[in-house]
Amino acid sequence: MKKLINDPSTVTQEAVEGFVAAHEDIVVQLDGLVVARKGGAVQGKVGLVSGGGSGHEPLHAGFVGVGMLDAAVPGAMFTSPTPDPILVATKAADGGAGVLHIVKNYTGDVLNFETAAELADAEDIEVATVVVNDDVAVEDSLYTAGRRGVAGTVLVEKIAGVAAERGDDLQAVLAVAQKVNAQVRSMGVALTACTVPHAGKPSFDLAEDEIEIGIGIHGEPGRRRIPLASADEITDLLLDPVVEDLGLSGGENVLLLVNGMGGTPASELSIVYRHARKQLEARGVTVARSLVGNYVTSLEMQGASVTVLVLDDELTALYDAPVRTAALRWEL
Amino acid sequence: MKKLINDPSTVTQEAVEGFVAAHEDIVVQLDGLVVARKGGAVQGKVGLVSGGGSGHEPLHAGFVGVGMLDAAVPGAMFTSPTPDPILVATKAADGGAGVLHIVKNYTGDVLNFETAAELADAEDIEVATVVVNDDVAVEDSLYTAGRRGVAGTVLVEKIAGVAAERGDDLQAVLAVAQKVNAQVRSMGVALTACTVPHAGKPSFDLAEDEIEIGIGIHGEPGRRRIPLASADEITDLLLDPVVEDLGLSGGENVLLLVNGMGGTPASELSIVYRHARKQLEARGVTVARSLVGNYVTSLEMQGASVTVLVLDDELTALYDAPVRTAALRWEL
Amino acid sequence: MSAATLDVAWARRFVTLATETVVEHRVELSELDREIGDGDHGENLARGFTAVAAAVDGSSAETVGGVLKLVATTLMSTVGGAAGPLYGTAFLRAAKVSDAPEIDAEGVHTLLDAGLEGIVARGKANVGDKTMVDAWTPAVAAAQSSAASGASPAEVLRAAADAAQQGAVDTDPLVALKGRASYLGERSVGHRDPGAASSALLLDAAARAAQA
Amino acid sequence: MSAATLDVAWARRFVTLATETVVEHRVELSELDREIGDGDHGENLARGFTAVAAAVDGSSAETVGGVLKLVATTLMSTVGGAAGPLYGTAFLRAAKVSDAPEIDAEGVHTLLDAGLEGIVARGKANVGDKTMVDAWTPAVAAAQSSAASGASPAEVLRAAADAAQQGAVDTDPLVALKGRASYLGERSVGHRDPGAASSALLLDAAARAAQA
Ligand SMILES: Nc1ncnc2c1ncn2[C@@H]1O[C@H](COP(=O)(O)OP(=O)(O)O)[C@@H](O)[C@H]1O
Ligand SMILES: Nc1ncnc2c1ncn2[C@@H]1O[C@H](COP(=O)(O)OP(=O)(O)O)[C@@H](O)[C@H]1O
Ligand SMILES: [Mg+2]
Ligand SMILES: [Mg+2]
Ligand SMILES: [Mg+2]
Ligand SMILES: [Mg+2]
Repeated sequence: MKKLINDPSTVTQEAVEGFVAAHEDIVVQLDGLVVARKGGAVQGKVGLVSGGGSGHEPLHAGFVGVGMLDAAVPGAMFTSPTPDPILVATKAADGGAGVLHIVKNYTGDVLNFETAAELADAEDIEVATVVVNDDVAVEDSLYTAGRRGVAGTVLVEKIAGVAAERGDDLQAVLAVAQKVNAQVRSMGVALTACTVPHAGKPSFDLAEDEIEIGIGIHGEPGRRRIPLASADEITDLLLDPVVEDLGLSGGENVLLLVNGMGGTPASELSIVYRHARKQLEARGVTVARSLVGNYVTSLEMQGASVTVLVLDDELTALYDAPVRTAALRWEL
Repeated sequence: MKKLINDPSTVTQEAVEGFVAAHEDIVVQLDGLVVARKGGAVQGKVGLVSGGGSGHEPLHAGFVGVGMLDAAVPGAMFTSPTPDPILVATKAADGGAGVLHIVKNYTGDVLNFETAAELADAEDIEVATVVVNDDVAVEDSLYTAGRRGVAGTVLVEKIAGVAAERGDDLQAVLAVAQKVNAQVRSMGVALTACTVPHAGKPSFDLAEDEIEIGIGIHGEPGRRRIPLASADEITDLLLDPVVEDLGLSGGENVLLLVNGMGGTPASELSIVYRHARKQLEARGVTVARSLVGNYVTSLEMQGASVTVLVLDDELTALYDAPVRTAALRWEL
Repeated sequence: MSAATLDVAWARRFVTLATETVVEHRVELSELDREIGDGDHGENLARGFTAVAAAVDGSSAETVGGVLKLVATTLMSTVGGAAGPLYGTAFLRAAKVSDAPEIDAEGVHTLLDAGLEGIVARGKANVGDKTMVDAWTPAVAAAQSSAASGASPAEVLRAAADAAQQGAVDTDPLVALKGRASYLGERSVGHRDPGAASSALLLDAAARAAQA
Repeated sequence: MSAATLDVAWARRFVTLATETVVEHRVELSELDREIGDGDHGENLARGFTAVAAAVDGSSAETVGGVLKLVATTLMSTVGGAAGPLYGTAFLRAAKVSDAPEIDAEGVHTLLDAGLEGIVARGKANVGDKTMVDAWTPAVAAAQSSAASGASPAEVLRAAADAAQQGAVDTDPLVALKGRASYLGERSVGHRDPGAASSALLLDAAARAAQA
């Protein structure tokens, strides 16, 4: 294992410290490694809190700032945070209008946020929760812990963030978040596994000519293993189930997000984007907005995911609205 | 070799196509894979052109847009572009006030840009050239092809870009670019090698417990090989020669750029940033601006570089001014 | 011959032995989790129980329940992941029914039963879903019949621990339906559930603590 | 016995053989470059000469210089890297002194000398800097004495090619002072310069083209 770290047990803490120092114009660090918007909660605004295991950077701390999250809670590497820091973040985000928890659908995240919401309730902070589950790789959600939350989470955070910013109340922000979650689907591929620092060895074993289709973002194995194929073939394997699950029939406007898993060269993401876009357009779908880059990663894993969000005028306007975070930033 | 590509011979072309499609609000594609600012040359503004081998994305195409480059010329993987597309880019960037070529100091880049400048001259376009050479890893520049251009290039492009934007003439823009180049120094480390698609195998061989200090961005071996060390120790090995070469004695304001080589988790870059910042502050140097991320990469190489730019009021103001490119974007 | 009741000293010995066994099996548990999950289960529990040992060491808890409550809250606030809230709730429920200086054989069964209920309340897993429930369920059943047959608390715990261990082994052929391993579907077959394995280790620590 | 002059047919045969040899040695040249550079030299030249072959095939050039000029401009616009402008300039200068239907033995020497001058003008390397100059310099010297001794053009080229090959071998112990390999300093010792190696291959192709 080769990593730019000092000690597996201090990775998360040092990474958060470094992140906050590098972005001191946008964020501050609170107890328990919580990263919160500089300047504190905005009075009267619904607060947005997300969190989860570390190792998916820039998710979530990279999305704290105007137009997105009020606070993020990084857990240990690939391990959901405990209720205490989630409560710290919830209090920090509370401007008196309640707080939305944006939770990726993993048993650990769901349970810990659930407990934190109970604790917040005991302190009279109203909490609503949206559980993001955009990963179509999980086929039989009846026979599993349900679909996982993956790259679509960024879009939920971006769009709900602006809804909160414009003054929507908690139920309205929740409704927007749920709408995004209902209309976004993703699927990913791993070419290589990643190595969690304290584990010291790859999270799974892949042969030199194998790839894992439907990979999770924690190095959980995916749908199936297939021989290495061309970028266009792989892109089809990711895009087709997404398109099918969304029931796209042509005429839709969509946002296409091609997300890198952390160790993928930017040029390869562009190649995946190119083909995904062509295929969508061939089906009569208009790619109205695009994002290509490392947004929801798995440490140094090589691979990518394809996410499609079906847009309408409201979602498009909310997506376009200004955002000022470490990892997503635009004004117009 | 595991890559999300279709064919080694089409990687650059498909990547540029995908990149341009994803950022169609900012850039257009011209003949010979040239990426130019949407809307064409700005009349009366000095045009900025940069380019070099592909594989360093987002450099350079990711920095085309308002406040930075007018056009970028991606060569084949790790191979500087030929004069023809550089001429195409130079013409596209020319708004009648001349064009600045920003060239990283590699024999191939220097020679091809030189030829292109002669061709441009023959078409009555005035060209000035700044050769960026910020890499302190090359010790005896008298006995080598000279110091290489690495991550500092981004800062030259950003700051000279704004100088051009505010209406400076060609000599003034050149002077600003040269000033940045004179005040910026970098040094990098590789934990793993990268694999150029058509080569099919790693650009160099590193044992499981070895790292390469002073690596170039083309997989050229660096200053020396040492056993894997802690992030703090490695950061010192990168930062110390930079600080020494700049002659920092305390009291300076600097911009600290921690650049990922493409395959490094964001958390590790934060850990490097954290220590570099601490060390600078311990020497009485103020880190007034920071950038942490993948800006000048070597495909999927794991590693990082540390860059320090000594700021003054002029450079700070130019750095802070709005920029709107695919990879660097802010308005305030 | 073993004592008719267990007291706070047992609870403290349990914490010591549990911490030891979890730290000792850290790599093994993470390896099980690496195969069908995300490879952090051993690390999560080692971090949690190290904190538990320190907390209990520094506390003046005088009842079994007092110790178990501290175990619960510490696990809840240090483990994270799925196992944190699940074990946290288990120990919290167990603490509630054992807030006494001494517990007898039937008390041991009640305690384990409350723990299992907590896990199920939180995680909603059924028997056979290939989770820690598959270790706890046979453990509670074994504790019940052992207690009913007049065994000592130590014997009840031993019966429970052995049944948990068998339950963990019996998860090998199952298809996971809950937790991270469920994403693997059929591919989870042939692997032991890490939470079931750690549950067996914890119950074995409890049994050994009672023998001392 | 070989002819007293070389004509455009020789130049065209040279292009064919040069393309063949470069493509054949593509991996080997890139491997040399991988050791002390960035591993693309073979790929660069293979791309360039493939384009050259197509360009020359489709052209109606009727002089040696005409063919060599097409080689020059095509290499310049397809190779990139350091080798593109260097070889491009070499062939451009060589073309300038060979714009005739036939060239004799002394003409061959003049042609090679012009090529070397082009490389030096562009790259400013000295002999011993471990670059292609170290293949071309002995090649030009050998061509000069061979031509002076009354050899045929084919013999002059053979002498030049053999000297270039020896020159390439002789770069092995050198410390690179120009180009990418110079960053390695002492670590470049023990490796052959890829540009010197490809220069030897090209001159060998020129010599073989003259023998046919
Ligand atoms: N819904 C559930 N009910 C009961 N136990 C569960 C459930 N989900 C997961 N588990 C248990 O948790 C264990 C995994 O714990 P751990 O690896 O610490 O958490 P995570 O899966 O979040 O990484 C599994 O082996 C399983 O025994
Ligand atoms: N300044 C120079 N003068 C002469 N030859 C040079 C010079 N710099 C580099 N070369 C030659 O170019 C070769 C490398 O070519 P190539 O690999 O195609 O370009 P790059 O180094 O840009 O990747 C070297 O082996 C050397 O022979
Ligand atoms: Mg986990
Ligand atoms: Mg090159
Ligand atoms: Mg786990
Ligand atoms: Mg090369």
